[in-house]
Amino acid sequence: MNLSEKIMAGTPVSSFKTLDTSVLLDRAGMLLVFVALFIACSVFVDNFLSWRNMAGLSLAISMAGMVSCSMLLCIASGNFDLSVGSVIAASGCMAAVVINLTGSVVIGILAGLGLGVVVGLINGFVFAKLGINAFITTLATMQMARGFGYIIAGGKAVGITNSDFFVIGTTYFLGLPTPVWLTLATFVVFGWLINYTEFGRNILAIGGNEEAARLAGVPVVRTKIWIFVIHGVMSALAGVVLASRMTSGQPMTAIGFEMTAISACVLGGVSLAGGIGKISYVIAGVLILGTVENSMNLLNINPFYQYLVRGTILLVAVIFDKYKRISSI
Amino acid sequence: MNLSEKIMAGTPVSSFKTLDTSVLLDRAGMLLVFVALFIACSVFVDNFLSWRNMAGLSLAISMAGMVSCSMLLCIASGNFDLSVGSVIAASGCMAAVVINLTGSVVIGILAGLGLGVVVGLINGFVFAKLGINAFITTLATMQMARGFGYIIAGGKAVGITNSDFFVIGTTYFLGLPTPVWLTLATFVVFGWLINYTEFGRNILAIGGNEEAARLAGVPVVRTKIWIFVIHGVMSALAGVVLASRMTSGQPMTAIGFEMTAISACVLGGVSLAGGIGKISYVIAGVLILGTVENSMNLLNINPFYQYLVRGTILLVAVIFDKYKRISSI
Amino acid sequence: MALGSTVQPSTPYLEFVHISKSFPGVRALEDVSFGVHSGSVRALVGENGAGKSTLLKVLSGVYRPTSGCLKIDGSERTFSETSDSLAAGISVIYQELVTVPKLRVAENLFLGHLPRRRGMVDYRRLYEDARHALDSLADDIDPRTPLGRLSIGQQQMTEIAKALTRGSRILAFDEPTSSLSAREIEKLFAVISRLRDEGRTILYVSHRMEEIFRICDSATVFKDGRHVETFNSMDDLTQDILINRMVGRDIKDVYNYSPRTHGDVTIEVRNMTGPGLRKPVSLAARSGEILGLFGLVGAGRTELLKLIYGATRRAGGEILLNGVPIDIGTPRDAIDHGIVFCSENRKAEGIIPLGSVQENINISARRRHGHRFGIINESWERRNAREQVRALDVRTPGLEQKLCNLSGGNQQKVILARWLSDQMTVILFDDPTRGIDGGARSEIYGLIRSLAERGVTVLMGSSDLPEVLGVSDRIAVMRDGSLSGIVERTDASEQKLLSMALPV
Amino acid sequence: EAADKVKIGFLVKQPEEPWFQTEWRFADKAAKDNGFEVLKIAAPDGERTLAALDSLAANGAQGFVICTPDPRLGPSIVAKAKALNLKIVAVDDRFVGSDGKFMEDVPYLGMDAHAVGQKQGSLLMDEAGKRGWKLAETGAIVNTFEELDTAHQRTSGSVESLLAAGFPKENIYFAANRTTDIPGSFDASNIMLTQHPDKKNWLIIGMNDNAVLGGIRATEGAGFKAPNVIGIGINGTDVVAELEKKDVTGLYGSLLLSPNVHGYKTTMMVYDWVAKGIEPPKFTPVSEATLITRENFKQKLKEMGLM
Ligand SMILES: Nc1ncnc2c1ncn2[C@@H]1O[C@H](COP(=O)(O)OP(=O)(O)OP(=O)(O)O)[C@@H](O)[C@H]1O
Ligand SMILES: Nc1ncnc2c1ncn2[C@@H]1O[C@H](COP(=O)(O)OP(=O)(O)OP(=O)(O)O)[C@@H](O)[C@H]1O
Ligand SMILES: [Mg+2]
Ligand SMILES: [Mg+2]
Repeated sequence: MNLSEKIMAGTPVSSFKTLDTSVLLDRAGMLLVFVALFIACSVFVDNFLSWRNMAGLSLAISMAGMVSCSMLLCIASGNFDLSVGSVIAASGCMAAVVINLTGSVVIGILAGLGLGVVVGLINGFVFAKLGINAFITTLATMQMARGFGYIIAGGKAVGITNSDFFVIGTTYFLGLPTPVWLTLATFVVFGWLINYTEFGRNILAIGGNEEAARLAGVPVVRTKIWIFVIHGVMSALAGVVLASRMTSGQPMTAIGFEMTAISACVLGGVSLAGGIGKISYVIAGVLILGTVENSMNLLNINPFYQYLVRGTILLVAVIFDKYKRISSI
Repeated sequence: MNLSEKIMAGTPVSSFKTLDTSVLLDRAGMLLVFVALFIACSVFVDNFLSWRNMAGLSLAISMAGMVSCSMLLCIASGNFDLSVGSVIAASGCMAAVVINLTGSVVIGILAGLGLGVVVGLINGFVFAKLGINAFITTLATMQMARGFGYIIAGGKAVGITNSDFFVIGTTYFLGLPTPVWLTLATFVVFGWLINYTEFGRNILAIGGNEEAARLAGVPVVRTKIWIFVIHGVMSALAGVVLASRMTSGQPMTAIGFEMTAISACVLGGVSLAGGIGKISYVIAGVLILGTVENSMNLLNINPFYQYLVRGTILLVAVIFDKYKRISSI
Repeated sequence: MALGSTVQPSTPYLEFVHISKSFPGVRALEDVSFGVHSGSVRALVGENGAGKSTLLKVLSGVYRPTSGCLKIDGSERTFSETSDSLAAGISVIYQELVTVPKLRVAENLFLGHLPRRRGMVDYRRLYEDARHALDSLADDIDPRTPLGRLSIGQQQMTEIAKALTRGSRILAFDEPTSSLSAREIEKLFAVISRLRDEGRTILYVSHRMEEIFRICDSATVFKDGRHVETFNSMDDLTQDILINRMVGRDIKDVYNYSPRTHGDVTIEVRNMTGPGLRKPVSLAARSGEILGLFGLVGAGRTELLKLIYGATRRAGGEILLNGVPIDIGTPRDAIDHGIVFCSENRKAEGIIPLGSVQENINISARRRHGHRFGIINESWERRNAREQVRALDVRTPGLEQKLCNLSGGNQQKVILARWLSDQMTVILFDDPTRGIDGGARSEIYGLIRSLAERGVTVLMGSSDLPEVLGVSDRIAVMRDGSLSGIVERTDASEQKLLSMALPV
Repeated sequence: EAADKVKIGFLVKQPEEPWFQTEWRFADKAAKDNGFEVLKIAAPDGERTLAALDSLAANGAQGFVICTPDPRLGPSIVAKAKALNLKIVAVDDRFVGSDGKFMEDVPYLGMDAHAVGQKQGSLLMDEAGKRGWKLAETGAIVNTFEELDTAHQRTSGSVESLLAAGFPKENIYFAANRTTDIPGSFDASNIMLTQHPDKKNWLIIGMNDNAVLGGIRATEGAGFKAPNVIGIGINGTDVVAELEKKDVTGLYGSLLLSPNVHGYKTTMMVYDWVAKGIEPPKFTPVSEATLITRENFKQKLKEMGLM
């Protein structure tokens, strides 16, 4: 019995029809939820749809968008990285201090990124090579990077004197802020990385079944180290951009940002168990989180009630998504 | 050839000797690391070994000890609960508000614990019944409980006027503070629960292989709901004890406490993948974390360097433990 | 397309030289030495836990031998990772499935060596090559489906295809047929013959003697981690000799069937529908009866058994026990009614890998035997575990050993022990002897028989034709998610069953 | 446009703090009294501050009051406000430019954190003097939270006063708090008490009421009676229940600042600026902090409309 006969007979291997719609719905996933949320906000929240607010919203989520992409690599491989918030802060401070010392913007940026590489290498080495679990490893480097940031900054924000540096964070291009363009580029690059490179597919294989990947000759250790290095660099880049936007390096910024990045991914539908790596999920997650924050501010909701609203929307979104998937099967 | 013949023949069934030492080392696990740390601190840190410091140290870790035990249930079943810090705060506020309203300590405590039950039920229901992943579910209830705490407390600490309530937190028994006794009792009860009850074994089975457990007749959904309810109650209990110790309900306390509880478990050697549930691991983890904090302050280390030290010790401890295990094989 | 010269009796292409391998508390291999020539198929046989899989894992670099080394084409090799052995031209099909269920079939096939173009994955070629690789083995599998959607048998076929994509000179198969049915086995054998004719070196592990005599040129026997004997030709070898060398004694007729009298109908299934079933299924079985369930890979046996057990939610239909309709929503309900199920997918659905042997045995039965108020009765548990281990001859260093450290066959015995610890009315077996050696196999058939003699109803799914014929009182045949008929033992023959199972 | 209500933003760094709650309450009062609207937004870090400015502008606000999460964000906040055409008044924390100097052209209302700290220190010394403590057997626990610049300035101001009043330097013990809640200062203080068992009397210093209360709780746990402990908090809003307790505790009092004044005045400054074109002064110092104790706290809080 060949394939086409099976399709006629309606056996499970076949049914491309039902598969198609469900795959489509599954692909769209949380993006649908986002669209629903967006429409609701456009209707019910004054000024939400204004160009100004859209630009502001996109800027507000630019940092989360950036680091969530590389966090996706970690999560897709079945792990996560808690050090991201600290790396953002420390690399911003690093860049600020070095720019002030040397007067060179380029050297400062490289120093900031270099810090990300170093933390990523430590994470990758300890986790992949020594086999310590990622939670403890990155919890440790989270503390260390935070401490390092405070130490080099002397405990307070480091103002940057060379205003050339602010170009990255404060200029506009085609009506959108430069950091937003950077984030869009990140989405494209990481989407490509995951779907069209062997590195990306190896990450998914490791997350799906590490044992199988290793037995098939996938360079598991090397891939894992790369994941953390890339994530370190992306976090550092986000930190440098943030420092440029803030015109200073802030040692206590982005505390708890690991939760934002992880929850953007997970909310979007990336499984913490690994093996799933859709950039569209991440985009959806980041957009939903950003839209909720933005609308709550526009609606002038009391911050105590904001906690309640945030929690409720998180729950409603995932339950809605789940229900949608079940009913589509 | 029966079993006893096999043992004689020296086939795999034999060699209990080698097994023993490695099993012993594995059982001791991080407790050994703790002992090493403890000895080092006793030698190098002035006043560390004084009775007063020991009582202070035990009091400082009492809350972490309590909630880490129930967190162990979550982790052993392959999940975790992020809402613990918020529940601690909210239940403390709840108890404080209700005691001030009714004048009854008992009703206040019950209200506080009741809040824990409710959050636990929400977590359990959404996670186990609706099948939403535990990360998002408890992240949402973490926000909601925090907001709820702020709202009932009106945003500030709620001082408690009925001093009967302070008995739980501020009295001593046989030279040790009452909260420490509560924590010790928690260790015993949870150790027993995991090792000697069907419920405990079922948790480990679910964490080890959920599908296999389900097919073996383990009531997976019910067990999971119970886990979260128990964890909710324990967090609430910790919150009530804290409110009693501080003589007020604090809506902004214990932010980030989920990380402390999870890292105590993981540091001790509990696998985040589930299936492992040794109370001795949790005790070791809690003790190590507490000892490090305590000694750093005794040594008067600059707070920025404390971050570095904390991170380094975390890493060193797990690497040491890993190395020890490998070399013992 | 012959690779190099064919048989050169003097220098074996692959050689194991004094290989030993120990695990904590276990000597899995002890001083194993033998060689295999290219262009031949070597059978590795031995009881469960004899060390066959361990040897293959040493070959592929999963384990480093405690001592000894490998020689390939005369030169010494050591592998510290599987990628080394893959690069050296060795492919191993492991006993347990090692797949990435969330990735597509094609990606699984080419895992670790995806075709690339300009630094990117070349998807067009990937799907083409995958299609090609599946052609001779399982042309009904769409390379684009996520692998997790395939049945166990189909997944096993992709595992075999995966090894072929490497074009390796040495291929090792660890019980490849344990979840395959007759038709798939034929395809596999055709492929193996082709590989041999191409001059490759093949190691073949199996507990099924017929297979070994069909496709192997020579055989090596293991016992308790030691190399017992190598037969360089199968010509003057018989199954009895081989089994005797493996077990150390003779094994008579494994099935040892004797007619029983059956009681009343215990379980009846009416118009069962659900995922995996294309038409409603109705059947009934009596107390003391063994009802075989035969079908090709993907025919729906597993799904039917799981529906009865409540492991998957049924769309419609009724289950009656002793004439009374019962409500089974979860496996726990089924167990409460005395209906138990033994899965074919040991790794995913059977074992608690980090749990001890004792824990795995007692997990289900303790509810009715061991405990009071939810508190565990440790002494009952230990006694029960010890009895079961002894009764089933489970080879383990102790009751505390983690189950994942046992050999595949011994894991299977532990799962059986789990159900034998308790009373039951109906037992649903899905491939109960998967991966179990000849000696143990006859023990398990004996067990099934004694269960039936005690009045238990046995439903046994199997893709092993001789087994179904040898054990069952009646045989239900499935085809494409529906029941194509039920035949009495006396009417059944291989021919008849196959014709009922093959697609029309 | 003209018919539209005036909208003014009020951004604070820690909305959970009672201090800022009070500022917001009084900002709302100003709005109600004058018929405009206040948009209250949390701005816990730089990133969210800038995002908040965007949503303010989107919402049609014309100006805002801000207590910045970090003074060094000044230049970027000013730049952003200029781009969005928003008027700024800073409250509580003054902007610092990239050159490290105060940005004096941004209108600012507030009180010097360092000065408040100094006052805490000198009041502690006064009370210790009244009780006739021997300084040699008195210890001072300073609950620090160096991660926050304001906290650093308050505690270092306090220490400065102690030293100036002749308190022995070697008796000052710094307890680094891990968190800013009561358990944070409790655990850290506890260790200091352990380390220096020879001290008979204790002064408790901290950046706010909570930091001091944790220290007080620790002294109670270590067996010190109220007469041997003096703690003076800062803020005043978190100590009401403590001062209401039947039994006297080690908490002597707290420095009541005036978040009500801050909230009301700054909001009005922005309102007058955007609605009437009256530019506010560059610097508006606020009156000194007042000490509230068991004797006078009810009266003082009522006077300020905080109770
Ligand atoms: N990782 C491990 N740790 C400890 N013991 C192990 C491990 N792997 C295998 N063993 C032990 O080594 C011995 C040989 O196991 P192996 O899997 O090679 O047997 P096998 O011949 O393949 O048996 P089967 O026919 O049941 O698959 C067994 O006693 C088994 O328990
Ligand atoms: N989760 C699923 N999603 C889609 N199809 C499935 C799923 N599970 C099983 N199937 C399909 O249902 C059919 C019946 O599978 P089943 O496992 O019952 O077959 P079987 O007769 O037991 O064969 P095997 O010998 O492979 O175990 C197969 O075609 C399989 O691909
Ligand atoms: Mg094997
Ligand atoms: Mg099957």
